[in-house]
Amino acid sequence: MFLAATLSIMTVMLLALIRAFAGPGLFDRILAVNMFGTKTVLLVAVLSVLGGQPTFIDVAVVYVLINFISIVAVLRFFEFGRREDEAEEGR
Amino acid sequence: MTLVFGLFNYWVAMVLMMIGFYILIASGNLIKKIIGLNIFQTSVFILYISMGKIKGGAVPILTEGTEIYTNPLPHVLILTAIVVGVATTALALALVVRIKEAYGSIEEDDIHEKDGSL
Amino acid sequence: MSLFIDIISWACILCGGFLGVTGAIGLFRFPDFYTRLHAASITDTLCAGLIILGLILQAGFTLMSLKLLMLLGIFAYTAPTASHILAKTAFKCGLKPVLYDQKGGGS
Amino acid sequence: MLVATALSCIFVRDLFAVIMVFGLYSLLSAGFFLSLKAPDVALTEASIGAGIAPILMLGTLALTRKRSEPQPRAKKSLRSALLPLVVVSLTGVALIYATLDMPYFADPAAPIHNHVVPRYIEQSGQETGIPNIVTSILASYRGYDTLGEAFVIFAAGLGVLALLGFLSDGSGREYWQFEDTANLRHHAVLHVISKILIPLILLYALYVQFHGEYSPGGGFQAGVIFAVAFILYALVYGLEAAYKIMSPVVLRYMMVIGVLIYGGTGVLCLILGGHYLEYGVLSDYPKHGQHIGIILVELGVGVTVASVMMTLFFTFSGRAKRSVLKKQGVET
Repeated sequence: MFLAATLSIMTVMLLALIRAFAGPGLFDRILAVNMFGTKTVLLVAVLSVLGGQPTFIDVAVVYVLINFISIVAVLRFFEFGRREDEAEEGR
Repeated sequence: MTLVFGLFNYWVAMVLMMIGFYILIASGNLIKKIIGLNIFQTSVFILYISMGKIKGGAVPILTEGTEIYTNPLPHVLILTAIVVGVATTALALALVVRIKEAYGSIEEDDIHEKDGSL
Repeated sequence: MSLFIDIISWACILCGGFLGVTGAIGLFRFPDFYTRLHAASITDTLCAGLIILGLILQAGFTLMSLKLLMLLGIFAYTAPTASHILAKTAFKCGLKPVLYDQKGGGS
Repeated sequence: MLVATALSCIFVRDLFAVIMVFGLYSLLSAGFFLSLKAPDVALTEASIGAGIAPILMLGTLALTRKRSEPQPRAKKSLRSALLPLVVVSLTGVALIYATLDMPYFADPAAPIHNHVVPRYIEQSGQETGIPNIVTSILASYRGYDTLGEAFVIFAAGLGVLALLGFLSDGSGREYWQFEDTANLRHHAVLHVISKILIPLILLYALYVQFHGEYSPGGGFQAGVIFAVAFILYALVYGLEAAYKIMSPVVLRYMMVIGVLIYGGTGVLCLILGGHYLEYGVLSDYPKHGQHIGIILVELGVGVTVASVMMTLFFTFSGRAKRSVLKKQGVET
């Protein structure tokens, strides 16, 4: 059972990874990276509960937060780039 | 067979190190070079942490009833190395920004050309 | 009783794993960005929720399950927000969804 | 997986995608550290490699250019393409040959496990009273090293400030005093969620800081998480709002204060009659003194790291904002 949970998460991670490499557009990549991050968190959580390593949960919590923040940062970067383009066009 | 399994982690670290090295010397873009440098750095971290692993060792936090712990010394070294690594990366990126302002480009070839013409 | 909890938690974890795989296949196979986002985000939230719920049942009442609960809460907040802003920004940056038929129903 | 990610870094040309892939790579390597039973290191790598480093790189990218230039000379000469490959493979073969002499993976009899480390593992519990061996080595046994690291980070922060900061437009106002034009104000959902999330992150950072003796964590990680909370605030509400809460001037002082807390702890030990950074003299009981010393030192490290990371982010994004303003200034 433990193996089943780990394996399914691993499969998802692999698929997301392929999408991240092959993704035709940038947003596809971002989406895949985000999904990969959430799956890593789940994997860490599963390992920590079923492997009896209570300390790993801390790491999982940090992963979630960091994942969210990096997504926000990337999108902020996009908005920023758009504004810069507008400024250039307006010139 | 034991040879392969016994040294596999080190080999992965070596391969990663070489990939980072290749990016570092083969690509002309300065930001990409910095990423290569970071990959190189991470491979060194992996090498250290692999060396610290002991078979059946527990997480290095003292608890009742555990005998074997993973070697904590490499952990300490790498912990600080990561933070210092990001600080130096930031410094390198700042330099890249200044180079862009001075030369108008972050491609190595362009920079060389401009240097030659000066 | 403990057997009962075990069964429920394993069912949760397995359902979660199954949903995750479904979402990943969707991410892999769907034609354009918005459908992929749909597949990924919907299954992702439920999958994470189910797996963590199963883990909480496994862990019992400890500090660990409290932290897992916190993880669940953060998940419930961040994952939909992330997909929301992703879709919004993508739309603003001019990425158009693929429209299939005359009714104008984007899949 | 790790190798594949790194390989893809070579082939992906779009710089933005490279940075995303690099973030993935850091996350993967953090998972690898975790599987090798190194939660402290994984925590650091996750928060720095996947959080701070890509954000800084994105900032640089915003300042330079979005895409790696489509190479004008599509066909490089064969020599320039092959030479790096040859050099790299030669070095690689040499290094792999060298690993043949190394002890096998996870071998308990390897020399690295048999010198100072057993003493740390056996004695640190009694000498410092702190369960997390990594923390006690970091702050106590290897205190000088960590002091050095803190100074290196401080120096890097100063270097970036010297290269990019301290800007003014001639009217005496510094770059951060301009009005902000670009923020994510119009994302209402993000706004609300961040308002809920940021206190949570700060609380968690404090937990990592002060619970670092019992679970993975400590000054370095806590500092980074703390900084990340403020970076999120700045990203969502705009730089202007963030400067009102945490002014760059205050941050510059905090950088210094953090290092001074660390150094001052050492001097305090000297005054009380011990050696430099010998915490035993801080209290009547040596163990208690060790505890106080380690907490103080971790606090110093945390303050330094947090303020340096925030300074780095503010400097980069302030610079980016300034370049936009310049363009708009030309326009009007």
